[in-house]
Amino acid sequence: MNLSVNVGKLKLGNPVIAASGTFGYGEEYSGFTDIGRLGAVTVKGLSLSPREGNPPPRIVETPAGMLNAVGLQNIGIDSFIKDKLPFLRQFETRVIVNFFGDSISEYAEAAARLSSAEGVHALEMNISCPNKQAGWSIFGTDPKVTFRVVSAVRKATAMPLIVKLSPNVTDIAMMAKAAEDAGADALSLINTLTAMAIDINTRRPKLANITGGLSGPAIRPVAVRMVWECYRKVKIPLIGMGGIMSAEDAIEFMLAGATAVAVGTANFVNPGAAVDILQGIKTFMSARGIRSPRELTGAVRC
Amino acid sequence: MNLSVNVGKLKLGNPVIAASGTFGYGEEYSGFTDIGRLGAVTVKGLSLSPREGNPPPRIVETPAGMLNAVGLQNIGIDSFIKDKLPFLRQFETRVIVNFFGDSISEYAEAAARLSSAEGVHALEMNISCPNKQAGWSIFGTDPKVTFRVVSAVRKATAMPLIVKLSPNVTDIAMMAKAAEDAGADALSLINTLTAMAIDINTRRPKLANITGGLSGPAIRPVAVRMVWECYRKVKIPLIGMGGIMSAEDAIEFMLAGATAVAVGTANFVNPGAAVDILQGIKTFMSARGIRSPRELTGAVRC
Amino acid sequence: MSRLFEASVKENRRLTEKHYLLTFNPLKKIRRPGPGNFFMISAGNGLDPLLKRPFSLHRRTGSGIRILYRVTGRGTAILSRKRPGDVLEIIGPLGNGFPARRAGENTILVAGGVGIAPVFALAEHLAASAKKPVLFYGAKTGSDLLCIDELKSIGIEPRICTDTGDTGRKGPVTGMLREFLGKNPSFSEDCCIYACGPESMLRSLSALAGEYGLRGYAALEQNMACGIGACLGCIVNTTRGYKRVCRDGPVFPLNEIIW
Amino acid sequence: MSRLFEASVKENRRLTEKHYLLTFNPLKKIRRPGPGNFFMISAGNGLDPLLKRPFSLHRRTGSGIRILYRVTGRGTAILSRKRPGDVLEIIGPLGNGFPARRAGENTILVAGGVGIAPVFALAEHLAASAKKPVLFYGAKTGSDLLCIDELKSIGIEPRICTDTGDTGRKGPVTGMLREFLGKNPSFSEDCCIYACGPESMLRSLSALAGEYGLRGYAALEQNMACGIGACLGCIVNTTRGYKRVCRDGPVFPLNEIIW
Ligand SMILES: Cc1cc2nc3c(=O)[nH]c(=O)nc-3n(C[C@H](O)[C@H](O)[C@H](O)COP(=O)(O)OP(=O)(O)OC[C@H]3O[C@@H](n4cnc5c(N)ncnc54)[C@H](O)[C@@H]3O)c2cc1C
Ligand SMILES: Cc1cc2nc3c(=O)[nH]c(=O)nc-3n(C[C@H](O)[C@H](O)[C@H](O)COP(=O)(O)OP(=O)(O)OC[C@H]3O[C@@H](n4cnc5c(N)ncnc54)[C@H](O)[C@@H]3O)c2cc1C
Ligand SMILES: Cc1cc2nc3c(=O)[nH]c(=O)nc-3n(C[C@H](O)[C@H](O)[C@H](O)COP(=O)(O)O)c2cc1C
Ligand SMILES: Cc1cc2nc3c(=O)[nH]c(=O)nc-3n(C[C@H](O)[C@H](O)[C@H](O)COP(=O)(O)O)c2cc1C
Ligand code: FES
Ligand code: FES
Repeated sequence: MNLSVNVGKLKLGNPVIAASGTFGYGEEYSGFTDIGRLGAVTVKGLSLSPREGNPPPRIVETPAGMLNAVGLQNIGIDSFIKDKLPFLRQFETRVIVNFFGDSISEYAEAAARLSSAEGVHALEMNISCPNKQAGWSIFGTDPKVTFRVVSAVRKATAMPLIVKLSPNVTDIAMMAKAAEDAGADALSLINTLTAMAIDINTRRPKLANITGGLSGPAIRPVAVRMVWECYRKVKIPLIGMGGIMSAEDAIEFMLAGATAVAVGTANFVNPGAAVDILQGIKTFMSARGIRSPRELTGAVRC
Repeated sequence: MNLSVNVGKLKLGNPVIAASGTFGYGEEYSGFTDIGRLGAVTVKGLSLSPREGNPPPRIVETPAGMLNAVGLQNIGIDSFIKDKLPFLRQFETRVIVNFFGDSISEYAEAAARLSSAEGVHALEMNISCPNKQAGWSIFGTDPKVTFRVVSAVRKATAMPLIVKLSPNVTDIAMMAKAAEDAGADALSLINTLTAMAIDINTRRPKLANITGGLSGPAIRPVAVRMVWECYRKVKIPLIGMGGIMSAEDAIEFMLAGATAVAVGTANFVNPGAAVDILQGIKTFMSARGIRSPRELTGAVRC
Repeated sequence: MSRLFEASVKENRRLTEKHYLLTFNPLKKIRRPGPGNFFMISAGNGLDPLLKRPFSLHRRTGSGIRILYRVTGRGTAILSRKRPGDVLEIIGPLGNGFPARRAGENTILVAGGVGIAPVFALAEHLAASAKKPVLFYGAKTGSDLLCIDELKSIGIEPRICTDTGDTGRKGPVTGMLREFLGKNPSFSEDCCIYACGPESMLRSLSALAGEYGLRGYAALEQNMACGIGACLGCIVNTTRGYKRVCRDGPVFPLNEIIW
Repeated sequence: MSRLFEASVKENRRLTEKHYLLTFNPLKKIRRPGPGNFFMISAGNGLDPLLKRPFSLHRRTGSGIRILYRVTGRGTAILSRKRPGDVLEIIGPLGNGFPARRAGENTILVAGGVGIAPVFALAEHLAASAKKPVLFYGAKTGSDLLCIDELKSIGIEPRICTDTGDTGRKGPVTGMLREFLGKNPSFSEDCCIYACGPESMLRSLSALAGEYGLRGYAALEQNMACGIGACLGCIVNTTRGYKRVCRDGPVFPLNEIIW
């Protein structure tokens, strides 16, 4: 059985990735799971300069899910390269760097800066974070703007470029097409759904930021649908995510059209979740004589 | 304590409504709960002629939610008026008729036909059902088309007109505004999120229709956010729904901006859910000296 | 008025690797369930699983109401972990149930797999009568056969077949029934079939009944949300159009079902 | 390597209307937890609740590891229904724990409400030493006071106050501490405070410590998802910027916390 998959130009030893923002900079999990076994680790979204993020409370549980409004807190690209990347270089695991900017030029500059760092294997552009500040959430909701920002980043880097889409749109496939047309090598979907919870006793939003992003199993059926819609619209490979808790869930995404899958919220419930899921995929494949994950991609029979 | 609320021109004895498609034509529940205690019953979506709906399987459970692809099966407006309405007329409960059409003229004709029926107190236009056939899902996702279809129905009826919005859009508040501008008296939100589930053993979609609508507690945080966004954008009253399982959930929607709430999927879990929720709201209000549900509407402190 | 009630688990006995027999006692007075009726039972006590699951009446005994179930997924797995004293939330009894047979008519009962659950209820109901039913019972292997002793204790000697042939005849239950009908032409002259089992079995049973011109009924299954006819989720296609398994059924005339 | 383990519930004893004492035995060898460490414990065994909940080490005894918890919501309500033999999924021990005190230093312990859970662990740890800690313990009413006998059995006589005054002094625990500091200037000269309790208590304790120039530490709480420093969900604002309660804490120097 050969587990390797190609996410565009990015070659992975296996299709299981840790999702951005749920796996820290990788080192946080090193005492808890075998990072080296994962196909890739996607680090917490980075920006040119460090960000403080939102005040607490930043997270709250909801039915079969959670809201987060971390607000893109990060240590900045330079510290990441200096302090965090060396740790990640010791593993076979590929390193995908999730990043964002406040303007098109910031996006391009961030991509350029990351491209020269040793040990970064792919870039994942977050144009979809719902914790909007500076009104930039438009990057992920208007296909014309998406095309422009992705084109600019494409010019700034020769690295495998993954564009991470927002699910908070009317037509996800149209957004996918815009990113593909602008030169993306692959797409990640989905990011979180914008959501809100209110404490009825205090009458205050449960998150200091008022709204946050919904992740976890609650959103899985929406995510699977979006992967399926995009698979039929674009040719570039898809990384599926949204509520994957088990190997079965991961396989569901592959059948819908995902070449690889990312595990997010499940890491919080079980720091070994991603490795367990990989193991479960292997078991599933060998029980059925499936020789490559590629046989599963898009294999849903409609 | 006075529980009555005004949803535009529609006066309700209390703010708890049974959601369309989850309460049949009312009579299905008559052996299970006291329909007469509800503020209103919204009946299953009707069209000019009867519809067969989608083949089975039509429903499947997902984490804290369910998908349905009933496909708007209904007995048609004429049978409804003849066979179902007389039963509903015996209660104090207001009757809201959910309806849809395949074209603007069908919408208008359906509204006109229903307006003359004795015992119908309000119309709820479904422009948002994701089980799209005949490509008409556009009615609920393009604000210009929404404006046109709502305007046409507005001209066809003098009844309280509620427009039920789809959550599968980039900007729900813009859709709300379009419906308000076209003359809607109130808005219902949200309908189900388009979603999909795949059986990994058969590799087939779990629903015959491939995709379906996600309802239940899983979607509540998205629904609350949308009610809150619309409340800040439009002046007409909102009926909040999406995953309400308890009085606490209902109050959360009211704090976000809902004048009344509708109970959907919860009815399946407990046929007495809507009445229990009404009772819980009363208990909550009296414990805190709240004299009218209106004190709760939009009272979230951001 | 409501048919929603709580019940306390009396016993939850494992019968085979996958099958359990659960006895519950309603904590309030409920309507009397009959053969072919079912209950919507909550396996969890929170949001996971969210919806109740349908289970047929298997037996009414002095110690409570019994269901017989097979663990197939999440809900039944959680149900299998219930212990005596645990409380279940239940809606029921629901559904039309098996119709009464005509006076003097012979009865053939056909059960496939866990379909024995409601068929047993009917067998017990009919066992006391003058014309004892003949029961055909098919399963995957001998170890999947359930309630054989109970059937005997109510005076019914099941005619058994299995896919593997390790117990009883090898082959489908309809094959055995076809042979029986061939050998007993007088029995089949005035005779009605009642069946429950997997779709493939019911489908060939329909064909067989058609061939021999026999009346018959099958208890069907379909994913359900409400169980009371409101959601339109549990549709089956019939000669009279789409019907709701939960409210118009679960028992339908064999010749009306469109497979 | 993983600090994820299963544990079997040994006892889950109700202490008051809202408080429970749960003893568990890890099913594999785990790291030794110390005072101020915590565990992320799954209350359900499915998706409801989804995330684990943090609970401090309360006591290590021969019969297992103990947590002392208050039922505040869904997760703790489900936890309170666990019975002996039930299996919990747990991550831990986690967090920095209370720092060791300096040689010869006096110790003041301050607990508010269920904050006694980790404070007791520290008290037990320090009780054997030459310089016994002085423990101030505030609660809403007398019936909310926990482990008074256990405290006495380790040789610690708690100084108690309640909001209602029905047991001990009436008023906030910081009031009692202020009086003590005033009366015992020599004690407070070389002294360190360790505290856990509601934010309002810790806030005034910070102010008091500042006033008297005392060093001190507080174990903080914040909603958590991962418990291991990855999600950045459990932030507290400090003089050194935002810090993660789960990984950089939960114990922070009082003078660094920005309230
Ligand atoms: C009227 C009726 C009577 C039944 N009586 C019995 C009985 O006596 N004994 C018995 O073992 N089984 C019976 N069943 C089947 C039983 O309801 C399903 O096996 C059970 O719902 C599976 O639940 P799960 O959570 O374990 O499975 P899931 O993990 O949800 O899914 C496993 C399979 O069960 C089916 N399923 C899921 N949800 C439902 C649902 N709400 N209703 C029906 N099927 C569903 C799915 O199609 C799927 O293939 C009956 C079904 C019906 C409709
Ligand atoms: C390091 C640490 C140690 C703790 N030690 C103890 C202890 O020893 N004994 C004790 O009784 N309590 C302790 N707590 C608090 C305990 O974790 C919460 O009371 C518990 O999570 C509430 O869960 P719930 O599901 O019952 O409540 P919910 O219904 O989820 O909510 C009730 C309240 O609990 C808070 N809460 C919800 N989820 C979390 C979460 N994941 N983490 C923290 N708070 C949350 C919410 O803000 C809410 O106000 C500790 C908290 C932390 C951070
Ligand atoms: C706490 C948290 C932080 C996240 N931070 C980021 C981020 O920085 N960049 C990003 O692109 N996605 C971020 N995400 C989104 C996840 O990568 C993932 O797309 C989403 O959570 C859905 O997957 P899941 O349901 O498996 O968690 C974050 C999610 C969570 C829960
Ligand atoms: C089985 C089912 C059928 C539905 N049918 C309709 C319908 O005919 N018309 C409509 O406007 N909404 C329909 N809905 C949507 C509900 O009215 C409601 O908006 C949605 O389910 C969210 O609420 P809930 O989470 O409380 O169920 C249906 C929902 C379900 C689950
Ligand atoms: S299960 Fe709802 S109509 Fe049958
Ligand atoms: S709980 Fe995730 S960083 Fe602290």
